[in-house]
Amino acid sequence: MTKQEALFEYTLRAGDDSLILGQRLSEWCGHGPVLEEDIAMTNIALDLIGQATSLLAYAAEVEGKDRDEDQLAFLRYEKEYKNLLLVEHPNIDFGVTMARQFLFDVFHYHFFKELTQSSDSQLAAIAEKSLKEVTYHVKHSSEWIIRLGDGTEESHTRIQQAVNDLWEYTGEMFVMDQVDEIMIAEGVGVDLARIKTIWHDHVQQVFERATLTMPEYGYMQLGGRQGRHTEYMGYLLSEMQYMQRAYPNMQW
Amino acid sequence: MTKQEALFEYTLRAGDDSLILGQRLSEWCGHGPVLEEDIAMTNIALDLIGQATSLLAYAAEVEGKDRDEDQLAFLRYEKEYKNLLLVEHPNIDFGVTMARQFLFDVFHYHFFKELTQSSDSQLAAIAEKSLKEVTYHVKHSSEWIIRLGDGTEESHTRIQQAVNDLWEYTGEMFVMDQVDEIMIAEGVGVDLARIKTIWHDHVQQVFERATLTMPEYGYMQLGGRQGRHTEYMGYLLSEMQYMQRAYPNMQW
Amino acid sequence: MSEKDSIELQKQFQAKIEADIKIEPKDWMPDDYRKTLIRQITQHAHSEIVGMLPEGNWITRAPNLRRKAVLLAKVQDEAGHGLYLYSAAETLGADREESIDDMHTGKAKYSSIFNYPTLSWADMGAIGWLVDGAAIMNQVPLCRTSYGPYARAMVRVCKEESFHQRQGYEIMTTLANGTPIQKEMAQDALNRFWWPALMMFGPSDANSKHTAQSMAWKIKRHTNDELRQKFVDATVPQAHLIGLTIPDADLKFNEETGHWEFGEINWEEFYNVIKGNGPCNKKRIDDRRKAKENGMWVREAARAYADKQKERMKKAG
Amino acid sequence: MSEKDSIELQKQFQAKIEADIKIEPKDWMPDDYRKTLIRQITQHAHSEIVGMLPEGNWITRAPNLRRKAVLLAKVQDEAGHGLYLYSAAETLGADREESIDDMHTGKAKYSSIFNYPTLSWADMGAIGWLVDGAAIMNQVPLCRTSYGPYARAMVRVCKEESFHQRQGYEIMTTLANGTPIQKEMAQDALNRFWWPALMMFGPSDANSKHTAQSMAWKIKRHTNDELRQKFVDATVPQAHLIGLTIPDADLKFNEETGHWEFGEINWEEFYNVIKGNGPCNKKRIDDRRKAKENGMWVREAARAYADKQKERMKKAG
Repeated sequence: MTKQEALFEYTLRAGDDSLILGQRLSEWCGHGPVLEEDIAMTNIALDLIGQATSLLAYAAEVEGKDRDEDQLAFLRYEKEYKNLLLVEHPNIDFGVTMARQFLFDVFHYHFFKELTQSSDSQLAAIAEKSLKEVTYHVKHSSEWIIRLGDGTEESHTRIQQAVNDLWEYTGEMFVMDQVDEIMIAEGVGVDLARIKTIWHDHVQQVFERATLTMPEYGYMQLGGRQGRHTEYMGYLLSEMQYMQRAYPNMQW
Repeated sequence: MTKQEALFEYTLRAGDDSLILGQRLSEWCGHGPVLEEDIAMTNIALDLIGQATSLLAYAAEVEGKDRDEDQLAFLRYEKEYKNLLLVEHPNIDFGVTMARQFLFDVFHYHFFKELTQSSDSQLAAIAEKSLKEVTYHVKHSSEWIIRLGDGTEESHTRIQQAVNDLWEYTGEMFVMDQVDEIMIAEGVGVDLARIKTIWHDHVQQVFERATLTMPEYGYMQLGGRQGRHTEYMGYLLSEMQYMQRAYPNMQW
Repeated sequence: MSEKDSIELQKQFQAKIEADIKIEPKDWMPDDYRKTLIRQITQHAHSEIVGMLPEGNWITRAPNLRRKAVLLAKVQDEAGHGLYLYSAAETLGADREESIDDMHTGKAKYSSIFNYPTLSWADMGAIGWLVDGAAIMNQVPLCRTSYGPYARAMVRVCKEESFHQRQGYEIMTTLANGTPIQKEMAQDALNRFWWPALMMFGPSDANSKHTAQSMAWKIKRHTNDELRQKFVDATVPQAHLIGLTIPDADLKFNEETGHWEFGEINWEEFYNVIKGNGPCNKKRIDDRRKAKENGMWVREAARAYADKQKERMKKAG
Repeated sequence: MSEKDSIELQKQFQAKIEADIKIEPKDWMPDDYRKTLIRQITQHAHSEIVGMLPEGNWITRAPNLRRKAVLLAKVQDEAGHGLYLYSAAETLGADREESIDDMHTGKAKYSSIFNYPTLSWADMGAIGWLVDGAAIMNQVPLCRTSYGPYARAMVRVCKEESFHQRQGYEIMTTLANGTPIQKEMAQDALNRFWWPALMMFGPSDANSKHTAQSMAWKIKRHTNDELRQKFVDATVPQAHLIGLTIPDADLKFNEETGHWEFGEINWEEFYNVIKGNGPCNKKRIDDRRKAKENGMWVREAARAYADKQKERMKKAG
């Protein structure tokens, strides 16, 4: 694998995380539990779609095959999407949505924080801009984890269950392969092993304030980074890609 | 409008009713309230997809534009589908599904019964075959309407509500336009005005046994026959068409 | 309060109105003025909130990343408008949750335009161009409405709406200049939204029961028919510019008056949709009600947590 | 019953088994035989029911009308198999709803293969070809199993399964002969389902705790490893025939034995999926449990109606 190939893949993965989570969040639009949350979730979705746009545009540039960010976002087959399984998980309810968001936001925050130090100036610049956004995302989802965890008995039970159910998808955030190794060696990428510890402590701190129990580290589901997704992904894509698939080669 | 155009449109409408209702029913697969119902609903879906196949194949033949039944089923734009709004209504729960099924089945039964007399031998043959299937469909859904209506207090409330909610979509079954007029004049089509009375009496009889109240005839939603659908239709199509859209011009 | 005092207050109030001095929350105001304002402002707020749904319907299917982002931003703005407007209504003593419940039970209205479905991507263009366009015609005069908080909210709302209107027109322009299938999509959206947009200005003046009093109070500053004409005059040339046809066989330009004369509005449809028979009335209210019900446990948790925190603060001294 | 009688019955029972005379529901049978059968038959029934989900996942997205119909028919058959099998288990005194609850709580198992996701249309081919293929290898001998109702149910099941297997292989053949992207889709499905299909035969004989007793009772008639080898020998040439590659670097044909030798199975994965850690364990059980919960009011209504009808009959008398 060349450096260029690794950089393409690396950027794609980050872009797909933002894209797919942004897509999921935007399903909430107009259905939030309170108007302020409709605004907040839409805002976060907007940030994520913005990040996806920058990252996929850069990935397309690195690839050099004359594709653009929209072709990457809308015209790949399922196997070619490289996002974490966590972010494609369906919304289910506000508790699951916030648990998914929080577990990912903490990762996203520390990932981008490290990435601002990247030797790749484009990635560093995208990370710099994204970090500001993600700082707000973590704050927002942490507050909800605390509110729901330390709220009513019902909300405590529901958010604890949501965290337990999603836990098996968190391990994938820290798995490194050849792509990561090349990127780290080049000073471009982030050492996920280091982030794992930081993530753990950060999550634990919030859980403590939320009176939530940290689940045990059991078997972890993998596959997203290799394009092996959950059964939810196909439905998400058929909806997201519909216009580009049904009306090919048009400007919008 | 030529006779051929009217016949195409007429056959398409009937084909789309079966196709879209078959698609909706098949979403239940593996999620029914009891195993016997999983079998029954899958069976009915299968009948409907079979009818759609015959009708769309015939429509394609009448059209003479070198399209086949699969192209008609999977590669039209939303505006070009001519099914009743009723059949695209989402499943919601078993009550809504059975209410939708029953209201349509009674129509379908009397429609095909009349259509067996069509001067168009192909339509008459399809109607003959379909009538046998639809006879079972009406029996099945009528029994459920009665069971749910005359079952528990909860089931009575739920099925009555489902009927009330869907009622505004029943008027469309009996609206006739130029297509119907040409087809009736040619001895091909069915006089929907006559079916309307028969439908009403049939539905009322079952509702009486089910201890359900016949809703009042108020404002009726129209549009399906002109290709103006509900907001549910786009999602149904993006899922149903996905393979044909994402992998164009392939054999499966 | 004596009758004399009341007459005096009434006089002072009307004098302020005449002098274009804004009425503020703490000022005395006639009960009917307050009620009329609460009705109008919450109705407007409900419209913003319900209005998120038809557009929200296309966010997950937006055809490219830029359009997806712009649509998200637009819907977010609408939620924001809902917030300012509920806040403005609260300065008059209205309760947000009660007002929302009134909408869910059908006691309070929202703009009927949102009871039409969004059936294609072009509808995102048509809504921005026509619906926001019509809304601006209605709302720009409200920036000078007599009640201060409402007028100030409207300044912000109008600024954003006119941005949305331009974005909508730009979507339509792109489609109209696109492939034949895209142009047809745009025309179809215009066909479906044109008449409902004209209906947004409300019944014709002859049948408008609130207009006279609202104009005397300077809550309203133009009649429905005046605004409707203004909208038609502004919009018809925009359609022509991008090669779309207004779906009105009677439409013609009157050289003398300088106005576009248009055909008869189908008022039966208008009243039908208001009465609840539009294609999406039930769906819209169901969706909003379900959002409220599904969010109940979340709001309860937030309240319980806030109470606990207050208690802890108190204990901590 | 005296100890002597019991020994006598036991002897008669074993004699029937030896003579290949079927055991019928009213015959005496050892408790452990009954329990083993109930466990095995309900597990098989659960597998049919859970097995509807991964395939049901592609019905709404089947690429053409014929494939949609065939897939619907297949899933309907599976529900039917579930029904016969629960009925066979009921002849042994098992309760269908209790058995189902046992599966929902994890007390009873179903075939682990269904804990893998179906990620592309080709998976409908792979499941038919490999999963039904492996199932047939397991099940054909069960048509001669010692318990009558089970053996008879299996005759019908096997006939339909072998039809499904051919349909699955035909899907794979079509894809393998299709465009490069279709061939890749087929290969990817084979890659994902090959090893899980081999695991369907259960642990290797050395580690199989039930095999010896089940074989003595003629419930089971071949060991896991025998059946697995038979499956590999049958399937490898089928893959080669359509130009697909078995994802096993160690695979090679042994000219002497006439068997295809294959690589080491990842038993860690096998036990992990059984323990509940497969990609879809949670989803499958959640889906089934939700179906049961959401159907509660329907089943209650059906029961209430049936009771009323009985009452009415009695009165009419």
